[in-house]
Amino acid sequence: MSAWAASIDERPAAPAPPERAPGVNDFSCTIATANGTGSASANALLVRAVFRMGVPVSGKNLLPSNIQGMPTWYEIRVNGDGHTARTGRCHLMAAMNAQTFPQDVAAVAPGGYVLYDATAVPSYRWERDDVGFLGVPLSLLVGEVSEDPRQRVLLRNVAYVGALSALLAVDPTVVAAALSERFAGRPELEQANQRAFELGFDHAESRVDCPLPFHVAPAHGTAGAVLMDGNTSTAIGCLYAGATVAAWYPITPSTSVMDRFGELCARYRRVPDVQPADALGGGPAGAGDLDTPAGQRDNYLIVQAEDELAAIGMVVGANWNGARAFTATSGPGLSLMGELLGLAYYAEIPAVVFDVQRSGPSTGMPTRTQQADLLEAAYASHGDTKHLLLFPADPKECFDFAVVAFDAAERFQTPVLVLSDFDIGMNDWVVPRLQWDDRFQPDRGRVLSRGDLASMERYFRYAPWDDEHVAARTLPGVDPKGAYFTRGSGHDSLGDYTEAPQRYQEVVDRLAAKHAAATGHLPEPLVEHHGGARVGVITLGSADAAVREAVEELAGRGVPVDYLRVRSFPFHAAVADFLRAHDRCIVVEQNRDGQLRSLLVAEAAAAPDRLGSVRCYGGLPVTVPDVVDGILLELGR
Amino acid sequence: MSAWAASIDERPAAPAPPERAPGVNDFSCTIATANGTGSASANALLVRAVFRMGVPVSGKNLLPSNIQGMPTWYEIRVNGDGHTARTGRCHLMAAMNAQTFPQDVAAVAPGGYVLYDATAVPSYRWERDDVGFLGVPLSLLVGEVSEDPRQRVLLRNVAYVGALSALLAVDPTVVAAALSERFAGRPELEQANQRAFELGFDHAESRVDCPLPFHVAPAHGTAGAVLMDGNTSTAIGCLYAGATVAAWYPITPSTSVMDRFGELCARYRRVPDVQPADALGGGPAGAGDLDTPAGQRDNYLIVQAEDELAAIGMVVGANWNGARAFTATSGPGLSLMGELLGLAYYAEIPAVVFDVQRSGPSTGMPTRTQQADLLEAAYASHGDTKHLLLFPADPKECFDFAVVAFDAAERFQTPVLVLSDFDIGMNDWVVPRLQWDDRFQPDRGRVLSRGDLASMERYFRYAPWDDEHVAARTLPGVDPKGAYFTRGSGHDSLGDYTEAPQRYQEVVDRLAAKHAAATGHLPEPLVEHHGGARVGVITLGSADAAVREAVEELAGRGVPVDYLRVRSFPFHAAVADFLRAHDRCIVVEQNRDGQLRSLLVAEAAAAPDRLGSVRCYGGLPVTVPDVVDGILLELGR
Amino acid sequence: MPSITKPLIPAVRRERNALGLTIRDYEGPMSTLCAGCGHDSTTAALVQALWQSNLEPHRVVKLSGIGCSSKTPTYFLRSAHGFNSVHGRMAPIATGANAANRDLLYLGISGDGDALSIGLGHLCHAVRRNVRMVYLIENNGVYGLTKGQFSPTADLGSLSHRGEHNLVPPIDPMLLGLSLGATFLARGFSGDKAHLVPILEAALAHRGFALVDVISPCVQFNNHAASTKSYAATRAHELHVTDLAVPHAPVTATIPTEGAVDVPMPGGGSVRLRALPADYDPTDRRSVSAFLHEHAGRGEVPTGLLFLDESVPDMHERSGSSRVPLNQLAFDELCPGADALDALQAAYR
Amino acid sequence: MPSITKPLIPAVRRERNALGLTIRDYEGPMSTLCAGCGHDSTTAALVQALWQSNLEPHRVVKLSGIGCSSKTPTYFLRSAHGFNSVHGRMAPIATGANAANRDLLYLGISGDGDALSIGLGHLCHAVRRNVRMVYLIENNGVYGLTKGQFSPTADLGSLSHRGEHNLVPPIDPMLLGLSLGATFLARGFSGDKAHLVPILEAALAHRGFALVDVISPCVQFNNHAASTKSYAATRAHELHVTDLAVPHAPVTATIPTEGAVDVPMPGGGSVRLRALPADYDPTDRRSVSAFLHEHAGRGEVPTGLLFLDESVPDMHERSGSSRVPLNQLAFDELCPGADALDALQAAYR
Ligand SMILES: Cc1ncc(C[n+]2csc(CCOP(=O)(O)OP(=O)(O)O)c2C)c(N)n1
Ligand SMILES: Cc1ncc(C[n+]2csc(CCOP(=O)(O)OP(=O)(O)O)c2C)c(N)n1
Ligand code: SF4
Ligand code: SF4
Ligand SMILES: [Mg+2]
Ligand SMILES: [Mg+2]
Repeated sequence: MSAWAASIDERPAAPAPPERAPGVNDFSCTIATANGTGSASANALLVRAVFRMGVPVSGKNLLPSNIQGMPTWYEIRVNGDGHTARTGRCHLMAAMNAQTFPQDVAAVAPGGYVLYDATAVPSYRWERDDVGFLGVPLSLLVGEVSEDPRQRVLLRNVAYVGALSALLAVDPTVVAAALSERFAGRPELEQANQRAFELGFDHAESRVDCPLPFHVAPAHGTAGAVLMDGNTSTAIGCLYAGATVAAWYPITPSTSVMDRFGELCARYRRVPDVQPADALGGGPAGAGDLDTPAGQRDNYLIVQAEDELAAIGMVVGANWNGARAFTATSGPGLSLMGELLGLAYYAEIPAVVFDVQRSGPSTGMPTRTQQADLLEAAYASHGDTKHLLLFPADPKECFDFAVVAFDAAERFQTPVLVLSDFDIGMNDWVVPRLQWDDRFQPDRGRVLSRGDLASMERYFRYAPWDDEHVAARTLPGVDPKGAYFTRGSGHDSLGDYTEAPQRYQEVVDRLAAKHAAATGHLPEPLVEHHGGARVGVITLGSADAAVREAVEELAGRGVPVDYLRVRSFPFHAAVADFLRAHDRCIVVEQNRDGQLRSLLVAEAAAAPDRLGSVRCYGGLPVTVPDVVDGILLELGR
Repeated sequence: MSAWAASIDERPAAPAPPERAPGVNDFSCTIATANGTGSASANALLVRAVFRMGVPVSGKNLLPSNIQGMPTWYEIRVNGDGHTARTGRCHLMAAMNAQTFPQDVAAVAPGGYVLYDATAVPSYRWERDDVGFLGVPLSLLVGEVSEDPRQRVLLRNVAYVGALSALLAVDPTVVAAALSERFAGRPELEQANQRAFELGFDHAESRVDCPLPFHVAPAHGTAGAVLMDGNTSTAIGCLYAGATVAAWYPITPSTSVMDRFGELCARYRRVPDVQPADALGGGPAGAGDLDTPAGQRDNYLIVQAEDELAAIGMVVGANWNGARAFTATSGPGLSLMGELLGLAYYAEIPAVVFDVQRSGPSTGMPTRTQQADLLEAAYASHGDTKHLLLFPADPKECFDFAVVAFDAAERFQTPVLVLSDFDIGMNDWVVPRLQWDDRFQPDRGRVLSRGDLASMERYFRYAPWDDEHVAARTLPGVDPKGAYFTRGSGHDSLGDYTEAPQRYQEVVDRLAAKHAAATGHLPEPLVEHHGGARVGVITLGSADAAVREAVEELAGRGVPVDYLRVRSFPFHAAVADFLRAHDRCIVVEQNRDGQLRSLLVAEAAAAPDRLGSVRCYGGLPVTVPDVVDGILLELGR
Repeated sequence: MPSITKPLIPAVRRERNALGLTIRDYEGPMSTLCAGCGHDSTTAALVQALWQSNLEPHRVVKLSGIGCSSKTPTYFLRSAHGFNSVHGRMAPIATGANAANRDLLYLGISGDGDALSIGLGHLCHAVRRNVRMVYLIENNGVYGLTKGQFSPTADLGSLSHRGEHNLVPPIDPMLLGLSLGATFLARGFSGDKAHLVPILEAALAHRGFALVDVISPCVQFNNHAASTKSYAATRAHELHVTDLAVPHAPVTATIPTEGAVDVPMPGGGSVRLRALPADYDPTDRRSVSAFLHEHAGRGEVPTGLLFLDESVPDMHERSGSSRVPLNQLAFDELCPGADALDALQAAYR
Repeated sequence: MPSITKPLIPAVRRERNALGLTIRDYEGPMSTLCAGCGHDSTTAALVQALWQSNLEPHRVVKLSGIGCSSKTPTYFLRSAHGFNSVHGRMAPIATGANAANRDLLYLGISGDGDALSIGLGHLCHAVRRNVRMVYLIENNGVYGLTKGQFSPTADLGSLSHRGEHNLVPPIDPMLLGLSLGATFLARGFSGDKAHLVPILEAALAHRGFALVDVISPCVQFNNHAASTKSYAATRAHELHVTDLAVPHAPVTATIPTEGAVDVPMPGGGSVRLRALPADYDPTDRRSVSAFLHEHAGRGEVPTGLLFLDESVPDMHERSGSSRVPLNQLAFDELCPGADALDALQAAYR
């Protein structure tokens, strides 16, 4: 049985929530294909068209960890109210993968429809009579458009987009415009794609009573919004935050952070060459220049490291030397970064790490989502080490928090880890347009200039400190007076080596105080009260969408609960307040061990016996019914 | 100021506990020397002599992380009642290091004495009149014994042992016997050492009114005991547990685990060569044999790995292949082992890791002690990963728990981390003689033989499982039927690759259940009730000695508290029971962040608001007054 | 997908080897790699070599790291234990496994990223230890599984499918191995089975660490463009679809006994493979080094058994460890017992 | 301890270099290494070379990992920033630091364990990237700081002070570097300052990755016993005290212009150092390789500037990064601004 089908069939029997009938701008559609057939861009095209019609929509990739030939699904949810979480329901299945056809059919909700390629699935026992079967000979249709077998594969995808558009009343002119943009400057390709779309559209329209009862109707729900994945917005955030050095080692699902960052830099950071004031005799750079057009220079440097140990080492080295530098990784990479994160913590060096979480433990399911690196990230490294964490819930926050991350890392001279996940990073989300204020100035923290140093009698690295417990740092090469020795070994507040207990303690105690002070500069939790509810629901990150919708649904079912989403660690006082203010709180998270719950009891003094737990960790983004059922179960209802 | 002096001078002012006057078999003596002067063996000689006189004694090394020339101290506590923790008091200072002389003098308690080398400290303003100064021209004295400058350095050490023996009434015949044993077969060396001892002894005895008021008197307090460090007993434990493969990378303070293991193996595991039944045509082994005497074979293999990633990799590979294999490391090394520990957890491979903790974060203070790797060890690796932990409190438990560790690792097919520390590992402790029962058979866990497989229709790796949630494993090369594919990627209970949520969950849920079941096979907590106390004190590992003594002292001061020492993780139900049974519990531990406390709230449902915390983390073993004061402070007294 | 058919790797043969086994007995389940992937061809050659070497399947241990290449141990020797570990750490795991049981044959499969990027230090030290095993690098110049980044064997200046140039010169694992005192170095090509199988047989028979570099093209993300221009020209017609992985015929060529052959690569460009000259002496370290340096300078890739030294003891032989595998010693041979413990503790009184 | 006096490393000189600085300006606080440690002599040579190279002290960045050798950056260039990082990761940290500011001189000090054991992979990849820096290996064949285990440069069969034999052949960092396309390879000896200083000057002047191997004996835990017998004979008279570290005179010798010199090592045995022949061509990779292989086979250690290629661009040159150091770009040069963000997001509608 397929992975995805399993997610539906094998879910433990729970009291089913009352199923809302699908309706206009309120339904889910799944596209089943095989990996490596180029369907991603076709699926994105469809989602984009719905989005442009003003209707909130989300698309979730349920990918295998494979390059070619394994089943893959794309779940589209259209919801006029802006709900984007998975519902666990499928009203229309585009069953494009013969290999999984039977279970794909089985997954459709009663009253739903199956669109299939009549050329590819000629003989099938139509076992279900509670769903409609709509066959379109897609492969045959596109045969006329191109001879090239590679292109035919792609055109078939566009043809199913055509058929789906007809069935779902997606405006063909919107799709046509998107295709034009996409193939701008390549008229032959554009023509072929437009034709394939039309063929699919027309065939469906001519044979089926279009649109289906549930479909898309133009609206105004996406004004001021964009459709973007979180890895892209993370990369934009790094660009805007002024990151100049990036070091990384490829790992799914974080790789596209660096892909996008590279593309953005090539576009926005490539400048005309100038001759510098050269200290060491900079000489004839460019002799071996392979990557940058003649006469141009890159205001950035991206290093593909040999492994994650090296990647974080480079990030630490670059930040130590005054550049904003970051890395992006996922669980296995994070596990390799522990020792150097501990060094950065103790030697007080900024570092920004984006951990795009996937399903663990170990290699786990690289293309599946989870929120299971929380404890690892919070306490990475041996000894008394703690890190600042940010928990974005969607691509918009990935952008915003990237900027926060660099500011906090430099202000507090410590690593900041941004915990995104596969769901946020690799799926397209409808989010408010990213905003930038041109008056923004980065918080580079306390870095002494030559002038600052000139006015000082002597400089010591770790003393004196300000009321946020931060001591000023200096950068190499600026002034002999600023020189100090950085070390991960025991040191006192002057920066000298020490093994004297009190001097050692003075520094580590300050580090603890500094961390506590940093809390105020991190995003505060989002809290929503529902008039006097005695129960609170707490979650984080990508679980937000499903939990919020669940909270609404619970209210509708007479179970009002308050809502809090933590957005950073260490926790703000508001988190403890919320915990205290409720008889019972239920933590919803996407891991097996209740890791957020553990952090809450250990670090926000939550009473364990008043803290319930709903954990969804099968690797697919949590569904609304999962949350509703889970909370009801915890409440004993 | 010296590190050690700082430990005394800079300790935050706290209400001083009533100082007991030193007395017979109840005093502390510190020997101040420089690193690299060979004083360790001299100090050990003195401690051993006291031990052989039947008096409980402990010696704590306060070492710098250096090879030669830096100040170093050795604190000896003699206590007829068997208390071995540091008291923070010094009654007799052997101030052998001119560099630290002033602060060493300053550290002596009023009424105490300073022994010094009158040759080396000829002119000193004797600032204190509340201590006695005893000068012995040690360097001059030993000048007659040897011409060799290296040997003179060592003989001076033996001479101060002589002087101390006279002052403290240590039986010279006991020392002489120890010297004979030590230099057996090297009569010249023995003679020189005996002579140096006599010279020191006689000089002191002839000039001072010996013994001092506090001194050693023969007793019967060490019958059935041994004087041993924890790294040695750990190595003996591994030998007795039947470990055959060890892989490691040198790191202080764990290195001597492997040094000792190697020595023990060379002694007990070197056997006459035999010709094996050779599957692949084993051929002429021994051609390049460099390390093993001709005609002999090693029933063990120790590999010095290129780093800790490799060390744990080798341990995992060897355990996977059915050998008992282990590594020893310290914090930085543990930080590098995370990813592979996660693999072993998820793929269900036994592994035993000894983490001899030192002061962190980062490189920290390599020759100082802490209990600060608890969180790292419990949750090492990304994703939902957890490990079985053992917390020995002394060398005896290091031996016992080493055996438990291999049994638990193999029975539950998972890593077991034994958390010792510098204090246990590198200091000599008086502990009950190690015991062995020749009927012991190791618990190799569920490993299927050819016969077992023959009786099965088909073998699957992760199903079925027993009532402890353990599935049987097979070893490579045994039978084609037993072949399976080990992976750290998503797998189902048959061992096949899967991304299906329910099948994935079935396995990780079983892992969680298996871990819970393992608790019953790990050492239960030690609990001591003091009739109806409402307050409990909880600690772990090497803090035991100081906390126990503090509990006694508190009882004496009218503050009865119950006592619990956790010895393993996950916690037994008895831990939660203890927490519930007391209005308030105070966790005493040697780290800054209260890591045991965090684990208790997260994993034993302890209510944070009823859980106090005393943390001592300056890097020196916790003292009794630290604990007493800390507990009283927490209790608001 | 009906349009993507993958060959069941080895051809059906009914012949039996000395153990009475057919080649089927050396196969595994169907590959999930891309149709045409060089790694599948390498697997096929390996199956053949194992069969011809008359090895008992269950006495072989298959190990790997992470990568497309590292997946291949799933696809052969159904009745051997396999261990697909973590990225870059196969060598230590194999070393540990070998330490525990010296009597099995350890066959490690790695990729150029797994072996030469994240795993480079471990590979070097396994070479030094002369751990008895075959370490096969399925070398495609890219990170296949993570979709086309440069690996440490990518040519300087080559273009990725994303349009980036490789800015660092390649590692030649053969030259590297030679500098570290390797005892067996050989290179083959996935697309020339007749040439590759004997190399693999020799590696399987080696009594130490056998490092085999197999040029094994990735048909999806090949970056071996010799000339930037030619590739750039191609790109204008690219379909720009990142998740399109079109089935491809495996890249094949016959390495001539004399001279060289240019093998065109899927992404553009080509690799020039050269056989060893008739008078080549694989036992003389110095001349081998000169030969490798010379050909590297010419942009050629010499193939064949490049270096061999059978005189060096392996890890177990060097340390004189038990001939009986350590994992088969009885507990009473290992535990000194209560009396010994008492005696031992005399020194601690 | 009065009995242990350590030399204040460099001799007092009042001469001034082109910057008007005396050699004192290049010194640091007193070493805490063992008296006689080769690393202190290396430090002294380094101070001299830095002074002679007329480098502004604060424009130098000192980096290291962990080990006795890695402690030495504390003991010179008081007014330069130093970074004593973690074991084996100096190369990545230096790479990142260099990425942030290409205008400073990066001087990395490592040990043979730090560089060739735990840090081996990173070293190899830094060589490939040609990161502009000096990477100095203070090579003593042991792990000094952890008290005498074998490092990857220990000779095969040598005996440790604990009586164990080294079972794995040594890595020659020069041969290794050459196989990876290093652009500067040189070897010196801590005990021959006149020979070492010019090598260090050349390394400081190199416009890429300069790998310098300095034979730098450990006077406490030297394992370089050439013959097991001779060492074993010594041991009978050993004092068997593990924490005795006796002050020792530094090991010195003059490497002759022609021929070789045998330098006796503290622990017994000796190292044979050889100067390069007059006609030695350090620019011809192939002949250099042959030369190194030949001498390695003879148990000799060639010293001098072994290989040089100044034509290879460094990491920044290769990637065309800003001539203005990246850490000095103003924020408005880096942030595209609100309008660009709007424009950019058109593609996400
Ligand atoms: C610690 C860690 N980092 C990164 C990855 C992601 N990753 C998986 S395979 C791979 C590279 C594979 O390249 P190669 O070894 O050449 O194998 P190929 O796929 O080309 O056969 C990477 C970087 C990982 N699995 N683990
Ligand atoms: C991760 C880690 N593992 C182990 C150590 C312990 N350690 C410190 S220095 C060292 C070896 C030093 O040897 P080398 O680099 O040759 O320097 P030397 O002391 O000989 O100059 C080791 C293993 C450590 N600090 N960190
Ligand atoms: S991506 Fe490349 S290496 Fe991976 S399976 Fe496909 S062709 Fe093979
Ligand atoms: S132990 Fe050896 S390397 Fe370390 S300081 Fe002493 S002599 Fe030098
Ligand atoms: Mg590859
Ligand atoms: Mg060394």
